Amino acid sequence: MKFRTLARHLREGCLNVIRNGWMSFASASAIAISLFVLGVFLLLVMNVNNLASELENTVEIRVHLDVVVPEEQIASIQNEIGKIPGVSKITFVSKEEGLDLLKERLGEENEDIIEGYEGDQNPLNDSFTVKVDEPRNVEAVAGQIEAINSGQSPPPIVKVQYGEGYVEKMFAVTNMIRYVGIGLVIGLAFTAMFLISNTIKLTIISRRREISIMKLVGATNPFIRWPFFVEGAMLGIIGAAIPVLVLYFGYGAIVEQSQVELGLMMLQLLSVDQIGWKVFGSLLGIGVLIGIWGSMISVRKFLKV
Amino acid sequence: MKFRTLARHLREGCLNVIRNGWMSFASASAIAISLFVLGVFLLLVMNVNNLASELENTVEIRVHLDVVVPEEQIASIQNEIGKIPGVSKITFVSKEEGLDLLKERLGEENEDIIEGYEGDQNPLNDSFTVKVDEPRNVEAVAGQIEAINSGQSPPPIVKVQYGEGYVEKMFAVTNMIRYVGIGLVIGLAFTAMFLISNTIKLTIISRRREISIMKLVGATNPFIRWPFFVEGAMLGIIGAAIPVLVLYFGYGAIVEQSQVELGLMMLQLLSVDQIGWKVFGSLLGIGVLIGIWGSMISVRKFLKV
Amino acid sequence: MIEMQDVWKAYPDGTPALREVSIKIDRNEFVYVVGPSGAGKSTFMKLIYREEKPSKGQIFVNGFHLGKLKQRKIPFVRRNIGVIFQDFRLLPQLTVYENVSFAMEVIEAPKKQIKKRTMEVLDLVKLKHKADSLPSQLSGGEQQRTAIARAIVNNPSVIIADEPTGNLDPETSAGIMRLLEEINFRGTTIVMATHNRDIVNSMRKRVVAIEGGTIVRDEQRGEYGYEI
Amino acid sequence: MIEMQDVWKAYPDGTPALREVSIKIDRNEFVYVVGPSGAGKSTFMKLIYREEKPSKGQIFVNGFHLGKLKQRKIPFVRRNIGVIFQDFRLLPQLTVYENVSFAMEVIEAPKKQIKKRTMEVLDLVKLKHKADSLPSQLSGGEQQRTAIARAIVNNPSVIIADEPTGNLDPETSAGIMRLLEEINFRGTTIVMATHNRDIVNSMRKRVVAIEGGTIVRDEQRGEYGYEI
Ligand SMILES: Nc1ncnc2c1ncn2[C@@H]1O[C@H](COP(=O)(O)OP(=O)(O)OP(=O)(O)O)[C@@H](O)[C@H]1O
Ligand SMILES: Nc1ncnc2c1ncn2[C@@H]1O[C@H](COP(=O)(O)OP(=O)(O)OP(=O)(O)O)[C@@H](O)[C@H]1O
Ligand SMILES: [Mg+2]
Ligand SMILES: [Mg+2]
Repeated sequence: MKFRTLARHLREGCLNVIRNGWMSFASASAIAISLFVLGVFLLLVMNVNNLASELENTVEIRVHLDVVVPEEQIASIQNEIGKIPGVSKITFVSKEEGLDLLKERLGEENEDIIEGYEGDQNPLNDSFTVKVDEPRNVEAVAGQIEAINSGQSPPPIVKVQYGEGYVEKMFAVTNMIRYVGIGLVIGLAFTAMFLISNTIKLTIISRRREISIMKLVGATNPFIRWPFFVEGAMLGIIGAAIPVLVLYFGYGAIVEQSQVELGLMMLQLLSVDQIGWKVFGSLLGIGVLIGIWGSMISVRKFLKV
Repeated sequence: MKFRTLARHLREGCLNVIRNGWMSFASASAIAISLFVLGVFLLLVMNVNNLASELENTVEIRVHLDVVVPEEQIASIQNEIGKIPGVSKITFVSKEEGLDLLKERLGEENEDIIEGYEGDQNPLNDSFTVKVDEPRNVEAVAGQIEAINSGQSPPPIVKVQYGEGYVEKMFAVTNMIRYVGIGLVIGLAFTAMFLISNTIKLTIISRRREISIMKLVGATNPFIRWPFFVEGAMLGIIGAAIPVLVLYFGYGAIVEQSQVELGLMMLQLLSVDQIGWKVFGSLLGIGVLIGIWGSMISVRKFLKV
Repeated sequence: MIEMQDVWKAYPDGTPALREVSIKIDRNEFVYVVGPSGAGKSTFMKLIYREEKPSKGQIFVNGFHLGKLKQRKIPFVRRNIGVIFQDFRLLPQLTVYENVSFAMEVIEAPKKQIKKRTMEVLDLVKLKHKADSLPSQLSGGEQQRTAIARAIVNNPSVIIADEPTGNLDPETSAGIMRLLEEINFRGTTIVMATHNRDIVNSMRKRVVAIEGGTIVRDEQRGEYGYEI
Repeated sequence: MIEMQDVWKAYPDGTPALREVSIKIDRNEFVYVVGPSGAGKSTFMKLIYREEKPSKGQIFVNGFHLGKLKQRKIPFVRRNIGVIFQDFRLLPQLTVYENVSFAMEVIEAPKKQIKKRTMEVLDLVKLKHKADSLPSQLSGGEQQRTAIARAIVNNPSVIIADEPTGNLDPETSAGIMRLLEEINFRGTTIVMATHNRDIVNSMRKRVVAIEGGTIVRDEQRGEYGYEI
């Protein structure tokens, strides 16, 4: 293709966007509104998934030591636990600290129950709080920690707890949230693609006659296709830029606005930086690709003249 | 309008659906897919709202009585609380039952702390657990319960607790869930309406010339409008029936399938009966109305010839 | 029957199409409108059935003052005017039969009568065998004859024919002209734009010549008049 | 140059349009195709530029065997054929200038040449002043002349003209005929369907008469031949 022909196609493609004013508007706004909805859900699902992950990260293993375990052994056990793959953090909780935590859990209302347990009267044992890299591995890690007991007598570790039952239930819920979220986004993406290409098809079907005239005048298929290609890309860019800008600034504003309110609930939205250009870039990309793809498949139908 | 003309319009409207084969398909499928997405979210949001309500219903007021309160007075206090408007259920929790509950809350791990508190050693007081009709009224009801003390000495009620702080936080979360849910559904409904009417407009704009020819042959506006009206309604019915059927049977299947799995998590989806024909009926209604409305506004544009 | 008083027409893009046109066409007249391409013949005729509005001046048709007519009343004026459009304007999704019967459905004629009259008219233009074809399946001349059939089916009091024989061979043209003459004879006013010298010169009628948007000649029993 | 060997054509709906057509048209010939409405003239011409495929038989154009031609090659055959369509087929969104220059852009002509040649051709059909109008803003005859301009702009080796003067007054028609004659004189083959007796009889050329889908007459320097 000669350069001047390419230039012509670019010019014609852009001109066609203007010439088909109403139709272009319909296509671009279908792209814009579909991608906007998709974007909103993408942000929503990402935030919900993030919350789910934060929830999962609260999972920890409590390792209760026997009262009789001497301090040196405590250090060696801590060392051994630290060597288990997947363990990310170990915190030693002395029995005094344990009592304080218990007090907190009981609340004002019942805290007089444990009155008089301070100092030597403390019935609790020392313990470790172990965090794992990957919450899903918590069971395996707990098993390995228990294995430290083997061959030692008396066994220094009295009990290894990680909220059995509760943890599985939580994972089931967070998994469900994730699957539903991903399912919704994928479903919406396909819906958006269908609706957009449907709209583009409709605008092009009304130009079927035009295409056949071009062919009868001696235009080759690529010659006819190129301006449609450019037109589709233009519509995609216009249609995708609007929701991307609205979401970028709108989401930024929401994050800022809700910081105080949500902060009270210990929640936090993902920042615009965390969402990053991945999301906005892919929306833009999807828009342009569907624009081009929609035009191309629709035009192809009418090229067989 | 003569009856035979009405019959003609009905026939023409239906025939037009067939005559415009491809265009009708595009419109009907835009309606179908938009309403399907809307329906999925409607069901999702209704279920989430239901969960939120169930969560709210866990809110209760604990009324701790002084140890010295005699049994007759306990009954009269219970009576008085029962008279407070908004109270739906009062349960008396004796100090023995209170101890059992506390044991449960502490868990195996720490339950030895309260060993030896059984019987006369029980440091807890008797209490009432009060449920309210409307969880949001919990603060007001709690206030009224406290007011029972006034004028009595010693005051028989030691403390009225309803999870201050926690309850407000929970309401903030459930409210947010509700608002986000309703916002999404309303937003989606508008999006669906826009996309559908956009598509219908496109199919009708390509018939602009036809409409102008009809006018030039002496057709009145109602004469032209009627078949479009019928056509729009037909497309709406076809387009809405599909997602309604899919959702009806699909959701029913999901409810059944997930009963066991979700039951383990103490969750439950709303049954098809609970969702009821409100949802499916309104989807069908929306479809038909948008079909008609989309046709009408698009046709009107071209009637000024 | 048809009267224009100092009518001017400029299209929205500024093109002047008609100027200072005043004419009176009586009931039952047969008028040829002739003139070079782009002279304003079609515009002149579009003003009569109100496809276009004049920029200035008054137009009366069948006693209606078009300028003062409510939008809602326009269809009823048009129902008394049968138009053969230069570009046919057939409804592309309807068959030949449906295109013609459509004009009768519009006036809510009884079904039986529609069927009878439509077939009758299709027979007149020799298109009975194409009744179930779509316009896209017709030859140029067949499309034109469908347009003619539609224009005459309701027995309108005025027929506006814009180049009704442009795509017809002389023999078929002669048949159509005989048909129009007969319709005229039975009381219908006919205004017909044409480039066909033979027709004008052999069937002498009133001739109105338009050039550059204005009437330059108006004679009874005139002839085509432009020599090559 | 153009050759048909026992060509038959039936449309998908079963309408028989051509049967047993065999003809040879040499380089630089000028052929009138005449016949009644619906005889098959347009179909005959559509076969040449391959808008329609024959149901049976061989067609050769400019040395290409159309039946054996790959889909991809068709545009290149069409580029040597200028077609004036009976229904004009102008691109509705392009101006008169753009409609004509489009045919040159298709063959990737240099920009400057496009501009020069397009204006030249618009001048030949007397439409320079309408260069920036859209087809919907033109009179019937102006649309037809735009179609003529587009057909000749690339100096094709064959011109297929389907009723090119149907919407033109005799004077403009004569101008167009002089133009076509000159183009023919410079070496272009012309195949023209027409109903215009005057033109055929005054500019004597080869006449092919089609009736009921078959060639019933083929004479050099013939005349229109149908008497009213
Ligand atoms: N819709 C329009 N917008 C702008 N200009 C127009 C429009 N329609 C017609 N014209 C212009 O008005 C003038 C008269 O057009 P009109 O169609 O009345 O001519 P005509 O006498 O019917 O010609 P023909 O014999 O070629 O059909 C022409 O110059 C034409 O270009
Ligand atoms: N696409 C089509 N589908 C079916 N039948 C068709 C189609 N096109 C044309 N015909 C039929 O084929 C026959 C020949 O048509 P054609 O257009 O070749 O006639 P023509 O000689 O050009 O007539 P005219 O002078 O009226 O233009 C006609 O009977 C017509 O109805
Ligand atoms: Mg005209
Ligand atoms: Mg033809």
